Amino acid sequence: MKTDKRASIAAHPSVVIYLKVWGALMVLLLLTIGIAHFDLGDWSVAVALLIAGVKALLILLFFMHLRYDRREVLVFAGAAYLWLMILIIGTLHDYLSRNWLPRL
Amino acid sequence: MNHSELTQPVDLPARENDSYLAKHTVRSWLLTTDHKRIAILYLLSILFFFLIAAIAAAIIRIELVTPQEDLIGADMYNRMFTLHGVLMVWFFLIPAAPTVLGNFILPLMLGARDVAFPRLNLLSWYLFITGGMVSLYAILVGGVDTGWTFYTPYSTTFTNGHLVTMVAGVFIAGFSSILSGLNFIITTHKLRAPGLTWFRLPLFVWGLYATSIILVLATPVLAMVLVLIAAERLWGIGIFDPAKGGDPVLFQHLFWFYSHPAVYIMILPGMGVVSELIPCFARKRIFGYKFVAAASVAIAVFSFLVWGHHMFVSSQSVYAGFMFSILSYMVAVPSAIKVFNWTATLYKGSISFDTPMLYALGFIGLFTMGGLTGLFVAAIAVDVHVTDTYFIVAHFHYIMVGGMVLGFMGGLHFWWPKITGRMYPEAIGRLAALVTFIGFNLTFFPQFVMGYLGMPRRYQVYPEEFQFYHILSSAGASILGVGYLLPVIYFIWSLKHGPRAPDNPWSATGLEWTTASPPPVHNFHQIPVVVEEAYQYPVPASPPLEAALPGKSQKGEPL
Amino acid sequence: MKVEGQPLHSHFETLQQQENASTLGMWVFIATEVLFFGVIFTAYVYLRWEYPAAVRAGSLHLEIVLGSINTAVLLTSSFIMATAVLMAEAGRRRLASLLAAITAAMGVAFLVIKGTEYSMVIAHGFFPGAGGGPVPGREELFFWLYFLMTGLHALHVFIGVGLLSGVAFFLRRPRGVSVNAVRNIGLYWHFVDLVWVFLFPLLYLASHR
Amino acid sequence: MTFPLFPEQASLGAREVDYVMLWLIGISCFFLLVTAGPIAFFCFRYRRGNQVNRVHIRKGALALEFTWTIIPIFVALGLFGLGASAYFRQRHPPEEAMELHVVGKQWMWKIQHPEGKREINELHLPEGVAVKLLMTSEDVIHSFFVPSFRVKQDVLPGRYTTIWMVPSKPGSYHLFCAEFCGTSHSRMIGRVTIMPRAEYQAWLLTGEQGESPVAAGARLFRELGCTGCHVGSPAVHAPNLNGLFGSVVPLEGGTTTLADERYLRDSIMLPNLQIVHGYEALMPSYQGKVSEEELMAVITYLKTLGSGKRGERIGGPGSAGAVEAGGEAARVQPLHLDMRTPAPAVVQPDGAPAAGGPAKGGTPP
Repeated sequence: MKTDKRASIAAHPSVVIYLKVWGALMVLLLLTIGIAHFDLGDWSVAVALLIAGVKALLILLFFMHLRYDRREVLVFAGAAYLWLMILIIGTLHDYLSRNWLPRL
Repeated sequence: MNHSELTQPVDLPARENDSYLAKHTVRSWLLTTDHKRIAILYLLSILFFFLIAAIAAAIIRIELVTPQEDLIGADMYNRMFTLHGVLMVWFFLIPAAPTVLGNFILPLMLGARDVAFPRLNLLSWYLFITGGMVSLYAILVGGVDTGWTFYTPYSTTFTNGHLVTMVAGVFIAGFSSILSGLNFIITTHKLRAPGLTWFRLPLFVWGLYATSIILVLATPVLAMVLVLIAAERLWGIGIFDPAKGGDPVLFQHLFWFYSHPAVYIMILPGMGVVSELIPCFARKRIFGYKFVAAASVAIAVFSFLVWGHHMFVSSQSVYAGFMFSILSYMVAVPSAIKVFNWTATLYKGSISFDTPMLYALGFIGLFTMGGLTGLFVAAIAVDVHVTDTYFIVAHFHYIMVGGMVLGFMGGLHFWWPKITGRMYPEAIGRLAALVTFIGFNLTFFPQFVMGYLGMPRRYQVYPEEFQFYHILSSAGASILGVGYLLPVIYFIWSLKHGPRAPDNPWSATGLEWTTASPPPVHNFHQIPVVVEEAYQYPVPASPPLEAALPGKSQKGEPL
Repeated sequence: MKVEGQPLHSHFETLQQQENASTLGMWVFIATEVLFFGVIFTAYVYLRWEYPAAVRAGSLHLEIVLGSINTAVLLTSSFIMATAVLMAEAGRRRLASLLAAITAAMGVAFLVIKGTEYSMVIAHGFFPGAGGGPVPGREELFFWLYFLMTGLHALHVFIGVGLLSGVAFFLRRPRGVSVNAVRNIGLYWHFVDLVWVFLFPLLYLASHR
Repeated sequence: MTFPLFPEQASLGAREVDYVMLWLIGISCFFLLVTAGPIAFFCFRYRRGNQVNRVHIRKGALALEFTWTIIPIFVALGLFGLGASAYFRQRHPPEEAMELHVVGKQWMWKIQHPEGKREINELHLPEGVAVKLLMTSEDVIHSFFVPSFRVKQDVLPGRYTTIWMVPSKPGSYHLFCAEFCGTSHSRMIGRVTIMPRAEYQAWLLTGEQGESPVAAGARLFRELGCTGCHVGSPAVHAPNLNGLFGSVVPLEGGTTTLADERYLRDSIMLPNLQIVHGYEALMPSYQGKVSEEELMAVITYLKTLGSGKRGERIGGPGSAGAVEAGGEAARVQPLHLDMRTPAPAVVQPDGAPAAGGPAKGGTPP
């Protein structure tokens, strides 16, 4: 049978780490709501998604054990979001470039 | 079966009652978690759907013999080609190779006792059958007349067919694909025999692994798009309705994001089978193993970037057209690499033309034709002229029938002794292969010519000048029909009267040939240990030794 | 070879191999869920690109306060679930069962808040089919997307609550549910929370207040 | 009974597509030769039982693998270049092409000439004159396909798509609908007849004379009450429409958009969608009061408004003077025949729009 070299039990999270992560998430939540009160024009979307991305990374790495699991799990998780980007960018780049044609 | 019976090794391999086919109670079939029985359940169900879709194809071909409408009405014609499309794509082409050959052979090739999640495997079959029955119900109560692509706004607001029921059927069957894909990925990662590293895996396993990546990552998008169509048709949400701010092209983007990778789901297992057959019947190690394996995965990944080439004329922007055209050309390169490597494998081999080898050679010929016409339709200027014409119909039939069906038939013949423990009749097998090859070419080559002349797709009434090509095509279709029927007949015949198959009738390499045929319920009495590369066909030393080989291929003893 | 609370299926050689397989399988399932939600996010990106005004106008009508509370509830429930998985792995099944029950309760709280939010939005007359907003269709399309996205998410929360209450119940019985299953349901719950982390800013905070 | 391999080349563009097609056929035959040839030879020579030297020392084949990866990549890029350049020329109609209006409706094509003549499922074109078709659909997606012109373009509801061609060979050719559009999809066909120019002028005069789109547009402009606000009345504060088409319009909220057919259509049907900077949302919507043909007629009339200089807006308070469009559309001589060199009217793509913020709307390709 295939031996699993890096047993995932060794580096194991503790409740304290989880508490810190939870605190960070709460702070980021307040930040998201706070930022929404300023009109950053087009940048408001980018900032909101950036903060959401940071929150997502925190959840993925700590709560979902990605930081302690074997590398292949990391690849599987990463692949999902990469394919989501392919779908969104592939569709959006068509709508983006529709106006680049010179006027008829 | 409880655990105690499994753990201590079974000492004497009693041949008869040990085979997985021994028990024949209904419960043992319908509640089985044995990957081999589930493969057979899938084989029977996809043949059922293939039969219905083939009848629809026959009706279409008969109707098209005459330029005017005589056999069936316009609406019935539209429902016929929709039925042919939906059933063939979702209930034969996509499930066939992974769930029948994949389910049966993958655990055997990996040296595992079963797939990673056996109960999930059975659930996958039940989802497939439920989805099939719902779609069949939709067809019986009136069917759908939108084509298998369900383009909006026709499918959401103008059609009067039973779209929502059909969409529900395909939605359920989609989850069957997801579960199979998930099962195969985890099995390949976790259940390999000791010593079986990634680069010692047979290429069929690589093909299945690449297919599973697409199955798992593309099918959810289809599921959600179908939900959106049903929602738009039932509640008029307007995401695809231009009057309410939606965009029909958005539907085409989301639909083709799934449907182009889906055509690679159909072809990759076929390529895997051919990568098994060529070395076995040429008695020679595969040429460029790493390149062929990497090409499979490269195709799987690249296939997600090219969907826009289905939409060159759908008011997609010019620059998006350029982007998708370049990427479509790049996705053709790995397929070319595979074909070159198969060709190089034949060099200095000792080739015997058994039925599986005929299907493999037919696959290479017809798949190359299909792939090359893919280059035609990736050039935007030519695609603008030929899209939605019979050129496209011929292109994708060359890939689907010429590629996938020939690959599937080759695999079925190659592993039939392992699946049933019986040999199929060799002579009539070769005849069927030739009949299929001839019938196929006569059916679909005229459609290339007719397509470039401008014969549009999905036309029941057409101008007279195309009638000659349609008659050729319909004649070819009848020959192709015979080519399909022959194997069904002699496979059933071989179940009773076929000679008993030895463990390794083709003296092929691969773990599946090291166990009995038909294999015992738990595949291996002891899990085999792999020590060498795949395809260890001995290098023929010198001509005199060749003379010792009996001419015919029916060798009993391993080489 | 049965480990306490962890039956070894016939075809796996070691327990470790079986656990890794099920974790990997769960991650593949999560990948399919990401793409399943991805389609609706693509539709949202399309609408935001084509008609930003309609999205901004629509977003103003949503209850930002309730949305924020819901986000906090889900994030906290995610933290508690992570701790529950930790306790189950450490063998303290009763504590894990309690924490799982709390997580399920917070899931129910989320659904209740979501229900009140739906009723308030509908009371203001901004539900699909009402044809509200200056431009017929565009803003209504935003509300369709809002209801589809949050509805699909609520369905997943509802399934999560069912699973969690099952886990809480069976953790009490000695061989009820394997640690592996608890870990997988934990992964599922974190994923559901992850989707909401993206949903909240895109829908509720689309325009500055 | 002749068996043509290619349909007739009835337009200048057809020759280019056939040129690309011949290249593709050539390269495909080469690749077929390179694979099927060796396979047939190996199968014959190395068939089992044939006494032949099979000693084969397995040496590294990296060089071979490398060659048959790089060569297909370069061939592919070459083919892409061929196809894309012909396509790019196909999507750039000259400025002064004769504009016809095509409306696809479930199972018929309604075509209107600039001189006003209307046809159903029939299209008469003068030989040698660049023709641009402005197309929209009333219900589902259709696709305007003329095999002899090698031209096809989906026709979408709620949007304008265009194709252009230079008919070169008099005769009668097929017109098909190529996108499945319902029960009688296969009956939505027609004839394209190309006539020498003199004969075309004579044909225009026969039969009932329809009202030309520009005249019909002017009439509707008055009847629908547009003149009430837009023709300089002090009472109502409405944007001036002279020279609007082709200019860049500043919108509420700082973004700008290109005033093309889609913008004009959206402004008439959904006025509150994009409010011009400095104006209130007073305009009533004409959704359902105007048919597709009438809408096209009004838009054609609006295009003729203005002092004939493109890209320059006169008047209109608060528009801070004319916002210079991306590139001045140079004048072009009227009847441009040679497809090889695209009409100088081809303007570099606007790239980033004049002012900040995403330019939306804009002309479909």
